[in-house]
Amino acid sequence: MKRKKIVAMLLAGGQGSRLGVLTSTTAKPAVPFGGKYRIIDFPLSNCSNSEIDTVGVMTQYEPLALNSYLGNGQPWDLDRNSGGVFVLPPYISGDHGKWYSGTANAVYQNLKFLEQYNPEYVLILSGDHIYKMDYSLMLKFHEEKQADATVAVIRVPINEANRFGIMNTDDNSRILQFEEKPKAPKSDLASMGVYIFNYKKLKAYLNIDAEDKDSENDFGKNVIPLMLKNSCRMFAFSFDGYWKDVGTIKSLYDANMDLLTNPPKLQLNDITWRIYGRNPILPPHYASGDAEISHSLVTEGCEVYGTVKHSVLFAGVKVEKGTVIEDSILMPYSVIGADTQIKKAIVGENTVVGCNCLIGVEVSDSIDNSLTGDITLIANDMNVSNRASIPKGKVVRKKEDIV
Amino acid sequence: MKRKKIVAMLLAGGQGSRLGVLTSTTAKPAVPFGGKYRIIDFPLSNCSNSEIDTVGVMTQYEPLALNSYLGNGQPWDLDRNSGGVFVLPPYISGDHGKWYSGTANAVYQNLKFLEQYNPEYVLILSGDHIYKMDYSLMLKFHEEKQADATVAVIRVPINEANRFGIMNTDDNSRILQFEEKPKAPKSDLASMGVYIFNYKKLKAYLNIDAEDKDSENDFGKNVIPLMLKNSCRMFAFSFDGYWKDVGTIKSLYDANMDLLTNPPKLQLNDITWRIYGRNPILPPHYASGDAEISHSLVTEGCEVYGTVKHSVLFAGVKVEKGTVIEDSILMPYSVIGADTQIKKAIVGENTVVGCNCLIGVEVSDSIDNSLTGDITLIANDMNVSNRASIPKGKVVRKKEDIV
Amino acid sequence: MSKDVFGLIYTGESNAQLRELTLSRSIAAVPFGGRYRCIDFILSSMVNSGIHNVGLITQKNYHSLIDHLGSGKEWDLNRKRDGLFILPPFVTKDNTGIYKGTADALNSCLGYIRRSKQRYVLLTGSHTIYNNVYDDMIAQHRETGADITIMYSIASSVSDNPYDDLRLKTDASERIYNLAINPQNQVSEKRSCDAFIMEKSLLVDLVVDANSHALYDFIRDILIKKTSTLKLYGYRYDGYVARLDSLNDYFAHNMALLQDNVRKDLFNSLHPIYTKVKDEVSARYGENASVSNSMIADGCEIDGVVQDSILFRGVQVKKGAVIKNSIIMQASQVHENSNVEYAILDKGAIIKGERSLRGFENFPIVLRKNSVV
Amino acid sequence: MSKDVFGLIYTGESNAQLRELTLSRSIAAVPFGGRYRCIDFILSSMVNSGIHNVGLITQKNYHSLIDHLGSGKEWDLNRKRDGLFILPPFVTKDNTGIYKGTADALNSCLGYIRRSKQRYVLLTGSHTIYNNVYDDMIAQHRETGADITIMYSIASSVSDNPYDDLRLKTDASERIYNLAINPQNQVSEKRSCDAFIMEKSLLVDLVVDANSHALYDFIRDILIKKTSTLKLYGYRYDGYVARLDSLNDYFAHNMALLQDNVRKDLFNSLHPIYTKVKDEVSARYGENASVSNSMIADGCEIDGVVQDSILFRGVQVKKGAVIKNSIIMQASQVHENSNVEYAILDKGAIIKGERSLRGFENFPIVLRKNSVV
Repeated sequence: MKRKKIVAMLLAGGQGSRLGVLTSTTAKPAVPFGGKYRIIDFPLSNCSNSEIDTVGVMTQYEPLALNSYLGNGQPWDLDRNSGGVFVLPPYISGDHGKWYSGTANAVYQNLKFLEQYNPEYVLILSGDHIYKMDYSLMLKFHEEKQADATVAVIRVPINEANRFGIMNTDDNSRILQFEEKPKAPKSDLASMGVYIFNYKKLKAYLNIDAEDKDSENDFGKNVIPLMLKNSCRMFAFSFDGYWKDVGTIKSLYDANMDLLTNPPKLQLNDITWRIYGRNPILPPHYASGDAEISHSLVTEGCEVYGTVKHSVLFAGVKVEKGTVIEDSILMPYSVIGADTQIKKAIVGENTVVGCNCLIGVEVSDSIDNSLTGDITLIANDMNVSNRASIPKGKVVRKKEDIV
Repeated sequence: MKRKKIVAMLLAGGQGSRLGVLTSTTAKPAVPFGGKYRIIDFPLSNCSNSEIDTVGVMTQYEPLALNSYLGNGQPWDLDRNSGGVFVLPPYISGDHGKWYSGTANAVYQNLKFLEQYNPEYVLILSGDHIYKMDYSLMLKFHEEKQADATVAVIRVPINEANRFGIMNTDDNSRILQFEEKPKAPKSDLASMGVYIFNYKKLKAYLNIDAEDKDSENDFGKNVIPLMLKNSCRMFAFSFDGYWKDVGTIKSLYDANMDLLTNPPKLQLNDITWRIYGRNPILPPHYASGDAEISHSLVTEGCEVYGTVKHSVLFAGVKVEKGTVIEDSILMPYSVIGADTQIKKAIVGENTVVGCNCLIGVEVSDSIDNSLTGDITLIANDMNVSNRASIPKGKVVRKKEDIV
Repeated sequence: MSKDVFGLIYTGESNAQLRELTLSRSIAAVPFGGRYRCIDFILSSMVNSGIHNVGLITQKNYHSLIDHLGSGKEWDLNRKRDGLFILPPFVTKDNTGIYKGTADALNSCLGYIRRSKQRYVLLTGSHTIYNNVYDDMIAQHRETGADITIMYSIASSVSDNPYDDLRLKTDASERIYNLAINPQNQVSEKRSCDAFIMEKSLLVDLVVDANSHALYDFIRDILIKKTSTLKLYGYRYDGYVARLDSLNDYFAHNMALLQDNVRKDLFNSLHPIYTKVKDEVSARYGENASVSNSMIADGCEIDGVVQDSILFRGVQVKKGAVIKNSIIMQASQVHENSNVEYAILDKGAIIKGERSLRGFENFPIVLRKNSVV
Repeated sequence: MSKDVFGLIYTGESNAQLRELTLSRSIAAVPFGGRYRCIDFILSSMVNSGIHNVGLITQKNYHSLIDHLGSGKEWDLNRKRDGLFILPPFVTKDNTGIYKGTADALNSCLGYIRRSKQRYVLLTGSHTIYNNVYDDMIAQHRETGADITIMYSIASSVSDNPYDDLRLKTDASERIYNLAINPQNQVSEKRSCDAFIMEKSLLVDLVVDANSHALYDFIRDILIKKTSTLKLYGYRYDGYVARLDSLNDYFAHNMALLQDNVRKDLFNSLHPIYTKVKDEVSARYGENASVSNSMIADGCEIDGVVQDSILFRGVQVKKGAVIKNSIIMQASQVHENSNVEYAILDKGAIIKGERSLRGFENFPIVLRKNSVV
């Protein structure tokens, strides 16, 4: 096998429980985002645009959907003769096998995969962030600093810093200290969960970590602190673009809405940094004589006969006459009947909403909206009957939830 | 997802323990065969040539090598927009996951994969047989018989029938009885381990089988007998070409030698039924002025300065001057030093044999040759020093085995 | 599945009738329907019928066609066995590379035709657009024992300037007893859709025979002359058929896509139309956007008014701009407060701010590629 | 990795010197070395240097070249961004499609050149074969600050009938102070390998300027005329270089592959030569086979005698047949008891039984494609 300079390992294992009903049959990275994409399209497109052509996607939860979504990697230009994109579930080695016990363990279990390419560097990514980043610049920084490991960091508001892994660095960007969710943060530089390691160093530390019975086998909690303790050369690479963790319903909603500002907080229409994805085979969308659409994203296969304001419509969505969609996200192939109102809601894939419904319009005190705030959420593959009313903040995940 | 008429599910899970040292780091289906191929190339090429474009490869043992060998499926023309070839290890569904407990369980655990394509028929294959078979003829037979299941059968010598699963059929090829390794076989029709099921029927019976705590979850032992018991319409499809189980060292050796008969028992140079594989990037082979080659298969990247008789040389093999190779199989990239004699041996991948060695020439009484008969076997990645002698029938799997 | 059929598409049609749109491209490569090229419809119809060996006979100006088709992967035709074969004219010292007619072109592709393993050939042109699955036609061809089956549709009107308008008269069994090309008066409502199925061996015989008699046109010199000696059958197709006889027809057939029934017929989700993927983002509507009865492709950015129009990928409509009854091709721009009506803007055309451009229903203005007004 | 370079290969070279071998193909598509076409070496050299945007300028007879290259997937050039671009002549009413020279050809590709995002361009022909990684040459080009760096090798002998034999005189720093094309007497041992690296912007300027002065040849009209005004440097390449100046050279360079050192240089396993995959089986030696000092490709079936020869894929040598000092191309057959010596059999040639065919070392017989003797 030809030696690779750098191989990316993408942690896509998460069951995404905080995304709740949207991930009941889909791994989190396969959740739709931004009208045409899935979350995983962002790190994969970043790899492709950064000239990284070998990506291992580590997953143990529902790999089938991911497997068939990624296919041969062609949409991301990752169908290379040597390299490409590989879904890596845990496997039996020798006589035994075990599930991934943590982020570091996932990579540890796939050292044989890495060994095939014998790379100089390994890039570790997570599958639930939305951002456009040129990893080749980070690699250049890593090489210039002659680092053992480089952690990408982004400035966060200091009052929110306690939610992140925070780096304390010297003037030369060398990391002095790493604190996971510190109570009194000493800096506003938060880890993005994007690491570059020298492969040999990584291998050595993963082996040490695997021996340690007390370790949670996590990069942030175990491997990076241990490397710091052992005085490895570790540097922080500052990123100042748009970056959003979309691990919660609220952040997923917000990140979609960020595309609608003028100019958008994240510019997707960027010929120098295309976001690739698997395109559905559908005609251009159609807006009827009665349609009113403004301040929205609409894509192929949509048919709009009603009103759409400040919303994101995914592929194949149908909005019937007399219906008003506002501040909402309609996932792929959802169908909204006539004379319905939907406000600040997320409607799941393939869900059918009947006529004369009120979604997210009425207010009810009995709603547990701890998961969603005031966002109303209807799961995938639901059927909402005519004249149903689903109050603001409600989560509809099964038939009985519809009143 | 577009509906498929037929999807193939290939059982490649075997650790291949009977193939011993050849599978220490390779799944059995990835063992080299026939000068240019791997065992799995045969069922995959059969699928491709039979116009079956969707193949699930079920494995739980060392999937990485298989994963990178199969890659995007392009060498087998299986890099289709819808469908293609997928490596399917066991995965966590909901809250739990478990390894494949048997052939039927492997398919049961991948019903979701099948459901994506919602096929009419499912073809079950094993990954350790060498044969060229047009599955579309079997499918046509299956449709004509309006069968629930069809089992491909081949005539075996009646005195060997007790080693196989034997079908007793009526004049109309309908299966009356299935006996696994019967002591007194009533017929010479042996199951090839190739089945076509109606998908709905298969789903129903896999669900029943999964509920049965006493089942070993095996097609031959459980599912097919149960279907027969319930009077399903099951037919035997006769195949009369070359077919060989290569699950043992001896049968693997014999199958390779079958290619050297005149005419070969299995014709690989068949433009209507190409066997596809991943080709190494190597120049044509070179035979020097001193070379003597006869009655052999030699392929790209080989360099022959010595004598090669009645042998199969895989890609990148080097045979130095003065050396005589007879009745042997030299696996990819093995290198044989000068003035060495090798007789009736299998030399593993990347193994280097020194000069003036005697391999499989001398006879020793202390050899345990239960695994190999009189075939001498040297594992992959070994280094045999100059002037070593490895007696007939010996298995060299670690350094200490070389005297 | 029609495994025993291969497709052969002739794209060398005379293309003067589409005026500026075919200056640097063949009809097959002319943009249609917001994100397609004409060829996509025939090619997808073949692929959706299970045909996966397709030869594409090109003449000149096939560069943009090759660009569009690439390795054929969007049509799943990038195969080791069979797949998509571009058959360009073979230019040597003795051969100018310009065909004298369809039969002459077929003659130069006999090598490909003979190598194809399928028994039947489906021969089509590229200037007729529909979304058909040929299974029924192939079944009928086998059942009737026809030598050649010609797909036709009911076309009551006669185009002003028809291109190869082949009219069929058939008896109750659909056997053809009369064929006429470009007749002065309408001899029949049954008009050929330029799709012919026959055994490959018959095609080879007919082409070789024609060539040896210095006859070069498949319709005029073979079909019409042999109407009585060959067993010709018609196959009636009732779906929507768009024939690009003239620029007005091109305009009208694009506009027809704004009707629900035409759109649903041509973009039937059971057998989709494939085209080159461009990874555009979603179309973006601004706060001032007002769009009605229009088809909008991805990558558009609209902050103006669009009515009764087709916008291809990546079109920009700035604030205050008004587009009516127009076809705006890929990456064109209409700037602030400009008006465009009854116009066809070819790729990359730019209408600067405060300008007005107005054609007429039966005389749409055409702006050439990359023009700036 | 040389990410900031794109490749541009001119394959329109006059090809009369290879006689029958180039009757229906360009030099780039001529078979070489048992399983390759000439183009494979330059293309693989580029790919192995990390170049993944390559334009291939074709003139006529490029059909077999397109067949061979396909979508470029064997070279890993089937990409969404960049990849392999076939640049055929653009035939319109005003343009015959025949280039007047290399600079004229480059002029017609300015669109592609301008669109390419890389800063440097590596311009090559297709009749010079080597297996180089251009990294050093690119590094030298950057270090010297040259306008154009020309790759050269030491070629002490002069070919009888040299094709574009460009000789360099360089000073100690490798700066070129004299250039001569096809000189009568050998002016220098340093002969150009037909590979030039420069900034893309310079190439564009030179080509536009040449064209506006009705000058059409890159070497004669640009390089030689501007030897003193441009900063030209030579880059010395010490690997094996096979220039296909004549049929004798073609024959000799194939035969040179039977030397271990030449073979190891041209097929260096650290940077392999890619070519079209054909899924042939292993070569099969029969009981009567006797092969010495020969290169044998897969798919061959040998039951006769082969000495000092190159056999391409799928060649059959029947019992009693004797082949010496010959090049036998794909799928050719030599039947029982026939003799072939000093011959080049093009693809699919058949020597029937009991025949004899003998050329001479400096006059190898050439059998055209599919000839039967």
